[in-house]
Amino acid sequence: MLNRLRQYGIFVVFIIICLILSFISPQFLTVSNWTIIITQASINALLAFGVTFVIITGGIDLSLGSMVAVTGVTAAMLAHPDTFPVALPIFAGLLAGLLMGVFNGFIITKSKIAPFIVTLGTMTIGRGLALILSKGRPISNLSDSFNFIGGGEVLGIPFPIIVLIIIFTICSITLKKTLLGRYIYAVGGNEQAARASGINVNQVKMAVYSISGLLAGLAGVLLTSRITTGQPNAGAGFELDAIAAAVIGGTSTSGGTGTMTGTLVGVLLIGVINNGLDLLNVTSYYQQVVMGIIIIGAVVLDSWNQKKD
Amino acid sequence: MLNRLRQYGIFVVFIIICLILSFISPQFLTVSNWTIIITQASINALLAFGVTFVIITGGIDLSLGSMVAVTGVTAAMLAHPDTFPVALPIFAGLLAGLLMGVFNGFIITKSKIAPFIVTLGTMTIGRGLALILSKGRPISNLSDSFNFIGGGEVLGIPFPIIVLIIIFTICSITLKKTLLGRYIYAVGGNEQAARASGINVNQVKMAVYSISGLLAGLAGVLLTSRITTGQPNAGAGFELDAIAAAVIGGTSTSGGTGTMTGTLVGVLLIGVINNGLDLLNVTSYYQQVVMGIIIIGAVVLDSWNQKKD
Amino acid sequence: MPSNPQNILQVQNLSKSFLGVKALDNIQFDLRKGEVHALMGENGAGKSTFMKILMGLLKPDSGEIIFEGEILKSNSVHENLRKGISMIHQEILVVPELTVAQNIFLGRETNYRSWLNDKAINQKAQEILDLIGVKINAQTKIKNLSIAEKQMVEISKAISNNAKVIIMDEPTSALTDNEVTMLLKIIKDLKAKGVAIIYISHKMDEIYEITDRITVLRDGQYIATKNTNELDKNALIALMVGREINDLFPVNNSKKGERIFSVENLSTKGKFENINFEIKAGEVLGIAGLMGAGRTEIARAIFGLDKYDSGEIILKGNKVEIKSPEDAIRNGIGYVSEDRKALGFIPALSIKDNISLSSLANFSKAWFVNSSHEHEAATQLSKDLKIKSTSINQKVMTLSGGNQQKVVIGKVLLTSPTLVILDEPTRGIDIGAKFEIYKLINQLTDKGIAVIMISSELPEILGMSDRIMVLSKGKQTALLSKHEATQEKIMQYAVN
Amino acid sequence: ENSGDKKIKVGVTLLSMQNEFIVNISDEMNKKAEELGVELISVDAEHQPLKQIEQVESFIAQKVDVIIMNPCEVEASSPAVTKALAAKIPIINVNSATSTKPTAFVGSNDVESARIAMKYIAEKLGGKGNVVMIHGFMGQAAQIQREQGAKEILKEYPDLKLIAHQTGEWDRAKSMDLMQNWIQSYGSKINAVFAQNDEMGLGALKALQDAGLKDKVIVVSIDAIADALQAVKKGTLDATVFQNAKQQGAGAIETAVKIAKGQPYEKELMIPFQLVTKENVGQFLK
Ligand SMILES: Nc1ncnc2c1ncn2[C@@H]1O[C@H](COP(=O)(O)OP(=O)(O)OP(=O)(O)O)[C@@H](O)[C@H]1O
Ligand SMILES: Nc1ncnc2c1ncn2[C@@H]1O[C@H](COP(=O)(O)OP(=O)(O)OP(=O)(O)O)[C@@H](O)[C@H]1O
Ligand SMILES: [Mg+2]
Ligand SMILES: [Mg+2]
Repeated sequence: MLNRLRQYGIFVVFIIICLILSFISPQFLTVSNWTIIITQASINALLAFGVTFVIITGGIDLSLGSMVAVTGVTAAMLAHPDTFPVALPIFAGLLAGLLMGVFNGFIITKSKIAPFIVTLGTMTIGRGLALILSKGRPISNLSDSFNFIGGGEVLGIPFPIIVLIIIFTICSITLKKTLLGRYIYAVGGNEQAARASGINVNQVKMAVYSISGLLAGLAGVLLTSRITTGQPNAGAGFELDAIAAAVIGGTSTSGGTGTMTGTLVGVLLIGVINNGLDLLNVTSYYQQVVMGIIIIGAVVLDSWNQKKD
Repeated sequence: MLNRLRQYGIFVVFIIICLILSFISPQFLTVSNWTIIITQASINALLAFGVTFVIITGGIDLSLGSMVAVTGVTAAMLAHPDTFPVALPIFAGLLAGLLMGVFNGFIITKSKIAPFIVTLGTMTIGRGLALILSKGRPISNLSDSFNFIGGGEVLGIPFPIIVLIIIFTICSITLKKTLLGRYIYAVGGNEQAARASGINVNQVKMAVYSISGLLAGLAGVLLTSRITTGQPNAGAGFELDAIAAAVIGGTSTSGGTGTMTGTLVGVLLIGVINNGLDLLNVTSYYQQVVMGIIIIGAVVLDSWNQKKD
Repeated sequence: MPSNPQNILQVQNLSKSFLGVKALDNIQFDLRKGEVHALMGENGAGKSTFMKILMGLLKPDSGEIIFEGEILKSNSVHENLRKGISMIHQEILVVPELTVAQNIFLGRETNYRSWLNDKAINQKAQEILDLIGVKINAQTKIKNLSIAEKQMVEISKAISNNAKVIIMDEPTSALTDNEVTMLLKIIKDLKAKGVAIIYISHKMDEIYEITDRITVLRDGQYIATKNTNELDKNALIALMVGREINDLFPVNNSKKGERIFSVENLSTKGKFENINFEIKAGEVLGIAGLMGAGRTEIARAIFGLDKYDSGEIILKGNKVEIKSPEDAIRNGIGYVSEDRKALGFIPALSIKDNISLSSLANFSKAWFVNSSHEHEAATQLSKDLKIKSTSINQKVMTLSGGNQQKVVIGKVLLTSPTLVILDEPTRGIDIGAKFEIYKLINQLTDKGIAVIMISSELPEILGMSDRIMVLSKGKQTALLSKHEATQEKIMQYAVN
Repeated sequence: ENSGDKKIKVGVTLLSMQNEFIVNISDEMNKKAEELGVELISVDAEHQPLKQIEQVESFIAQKVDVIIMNPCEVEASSPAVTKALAAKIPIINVNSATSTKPTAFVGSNDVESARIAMKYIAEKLGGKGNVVMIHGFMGQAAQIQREQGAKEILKEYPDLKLIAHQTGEWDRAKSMDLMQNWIQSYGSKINAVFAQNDEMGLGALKALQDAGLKDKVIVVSIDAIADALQAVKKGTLDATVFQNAKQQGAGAIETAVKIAKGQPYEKELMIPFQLVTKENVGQFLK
């Protein structure tokens, strides 16, 4: 048990931060506040889950934020009331994300170029595409059924939280229990060994970038629905938050290790800090400083924790 | 000769793009235009040179843009006319950059945390610091002698170009001819083996992050002087341009390979595309798409070029 | 050439070149059902390249591979594994973060349902390990294993595939005698079941013990295929090297000098306890023991790669604190690791850059490297060590395994050490080059350098050492002089 | 009725604390809040509408008395208004509007600012000439509205040609680079520059000065930040458009207090823009 806890060192750090916050701020440990924290974290979570797969294979995906914009705009364009059933904008958003992911995967596997530069290129292209599609203007006036996805509740639970739980479960099982999951670890751990074991390394890479794109598409749809507008400049910088969450949660940027639970903790940690700093009314400039220090500090604590055998 | 050219595949791509641009736009191949291209590229160049060292060791530095802001603001605060000699703001800017670089290096070597997450933390902290220092407002009304650095000319050559040439020469020699340079390649090529060969790996890492910080400081001073203001939100996203330039120029994100000449070509390639798209008055939405495609395309072409034996 | 129905595998006119250099030139080869076929040749002869092509890891420039009467067209690893070809790779290919069982079944998990079933895999893997007789828990992560244990995992993996053809590229180079014996027995069993095996090794006795036929390559050329029992050792060496080599161990007449190095009560919990020895200038101290006996751990501690708990290291009468390899090298200690890929060299750097890496400061004025001196020294050493390369600017990652080893030794030599620790120095080195390395050891001792040689090859230990320390489970069980030591005695102390 | 002894609590979410003009509004709010004894919780939405909505959600959870929002976007920030109103917490938009009507509005219409700026250019050039426009960050509300205002005026003057427009991302260095490149391709063909904020206007100005072209080109921008006022005073920047941060910030707090105390308040407090030129710059310089 103690060993397991240590393994999830960041989880301990997370608990400590929560305890501290609940002492300083009486609002922190309320159901309504946690509903907000988790709802707010849901979009970052989807992106972080996707990029966790990618990072475990030793890659990276910088195009997440742009994919959110493209897919959000795509969905919004088809979500005008009474034109199409709500399934269409959702489907279109997911498809757009998937296609961008496939594009990333295709270039990365065919050309052997570093994922960093490929997805940096897609990031720029995607931002341009979102602006072209929307003619540079937010797309609003979306149907109520579409807006329900991000704003609605089921049995009192906000829909984004439900999506979060479902996607977390799927991603977690994929990573732990399926062949794909095993191959993702193998490719990231030692690509040559994976190849020598007959694993189709390119297929695995295609899969992770496609998943990352698909989940970015879902995040884009959710975001658009939540702000009831398709924003061409939405999602800027989201990739860094998502990657930070994964790495804070123990996914190594050199590949081969990482878990979905860890990433979830990373996502919540970032969410809790954001929320806590706002609750405590820390001035925005200092918020950034504190945020940076806590991120570094949390990972440092975690690494010390792990070193003590 | 042919072999050497092939080795610098990206250089060939660069020449081709220049040729195309000079056919489409009569202004492209003029001395005045190239003076502008290089002057504009100089800040990205300084950052890219610094980050090339870092990337060769297998690391990354995401805090470049924030360091530009902090150092620029620091310099501006001390560059008011008639208060101090011009050496002071310059020195202070460089020192601020160096200190932030040392901080990065210290955390990375002491804690063994991925440079990605450490410098992401510093990026956030730095942005906050710049805002705190400047109280969120641009600092202007700088002395003429300070503004000369970015705006002045020596023998008709803009000062930033002179700085670029000097720093390029120093960095290039450091990488190719010095102990440190060799050790940088060794650490990035195989860290464990480098350690077992008696190299003080931590010292080498400290050195590269410090250099990166110092050069970011220089870039910050140059930028502040060029726009005659210390801007707390300057430099946002600069890190991505600098890393892109290094990678386009052949530095591998997994460490161990890269040259300063390659990075310089990468910097100029980005600069030429930016300039060309403006000259041709390509709409800004499409500019981003074209930029992304050219970046990916250039690296793809380069990798094909190299594969043909 | 019509394909022979007896042949499970046939290769015709296979060629492959790297950057214009021919690694394989028109190779012919055939493999019969149930035979053990040795592939012999010097370092860099092209053996591994050939095998990687057979396995589908490299694409040939030209030539045909016929497996069970059919031309292998797509030649992908996946296909070949499925068709029944498996391979033990020279450079151990494992995924460090996965467990032993997960590695053994990597790429073949579907045999155990579409959801992963680690329980079944663990059980099955443990059975295989037990069957082979390796004491490894199937559920430990690979990164916690020693290199020898990793090698055993690779062997288990190849064997458990129910393959019709198993390629073994230097499977014993990281093993001690015990495991080698185990492996040879396994090979005999496989052979009895009709499995065909291609066996690559630089260890002659193994070749003569188990192989039926021998094919020799030299400089990427096919030289000959002979029945093992019709080809004596000297003739084989002549085919491989193109000349004759008679003595295996050169005579060593080095003068022994003063005691220059000693270790007192060196201990690290769980690794080794109370190690005591001393060594004189010009002396060779051999360290023998079974896999996991702690030999490498002692070397790592002395060289500053690991911390030790207690004890003293005394160099030339002074107690020294060695906290890092940097300290060790400064104090005149050199170390050639058993795991050259992880600790030995920088793959993307050239031969020259690797050789000079540990002594670069000596080739530098202020901060600048004096490249002409460096070039000279590296060229000379590369010549002395007979490193096979196009130039000293060739990247070390493109060298054959044996030549990589020579580069690593070269790097240590250039630091002008007073004590050199060689951990499995001839691992993966061909017979000609082995002789060169032995001569080199003698040259070292002639210069008054002390040598600690850790080796799992008893003949080598016996042939080269002045004194022999035997370890068993981290404890020092014997310190024998050259005259008292015999193979049997060492084994007795080692299993103690 | 809110008791007088309990401090009024106001949640403020601002577009971006990296924008000098917004920082000015924020400062005025703090000043006024102190004066009136109001407790302010001030947060930065960093240009992200989603973040802004979340901040408002969190204000609702904290049960603040009034919310003041400086919206990131017309549409995308609207759900925040809906949510606040649904939770029966009054919400005031400051500086710019959302499509959903809030309890009260204090600010000005961005479209108008660009009209004023472009009109000035048109009149200076006698309705004839070549203009370049430097956009803010594409897709942001201010960029869209300022573009709209400028284009309305351009339509009125058919001989005024927009020969190039491009984004400078609100950034001085970026717009300086852009202007340098334009000078290469258009040279002395450019008669006027309209930059959607002062930062970019000053960048363009610097590029023109360096190229020795300033005398021939009119440069106009928006916001009247300190640097821009100085430049207008020196006569280098031809004009800027003043937006009254003081009135917007103080007005918002005053309205909030009135609402909280149940006093009558103005539903729409429009604060007019003013053109600043060399002639009248004195009254804007402190
Ligand atoms: N990727 C590569 N690029 C360039 N040259 C290579 C590459 N791989 C192998 N070579 C060259 O091909 C030749 C054959 O190498 P190979 O590894 O097949 O030798 P080997 O017979 O297995 O030697 P050893 O006994 O040392 O393992 C060598 O000269 C080597 O330098
Ligand atoms: N990285 C590691 N983590 C945990 N245990 C290890 C590690 N490396 C080695 N060991 C264990 O330490 C013990 C000593 O190993 P060591 O490598 O020193 O043995 P050795 O005598 O050199 O044998 P060989 O080199 O042939 O494996 C073994 O039980 C081994 O499994
Ligand atoms: Mg080999
Ligand atoms: Mg060993």
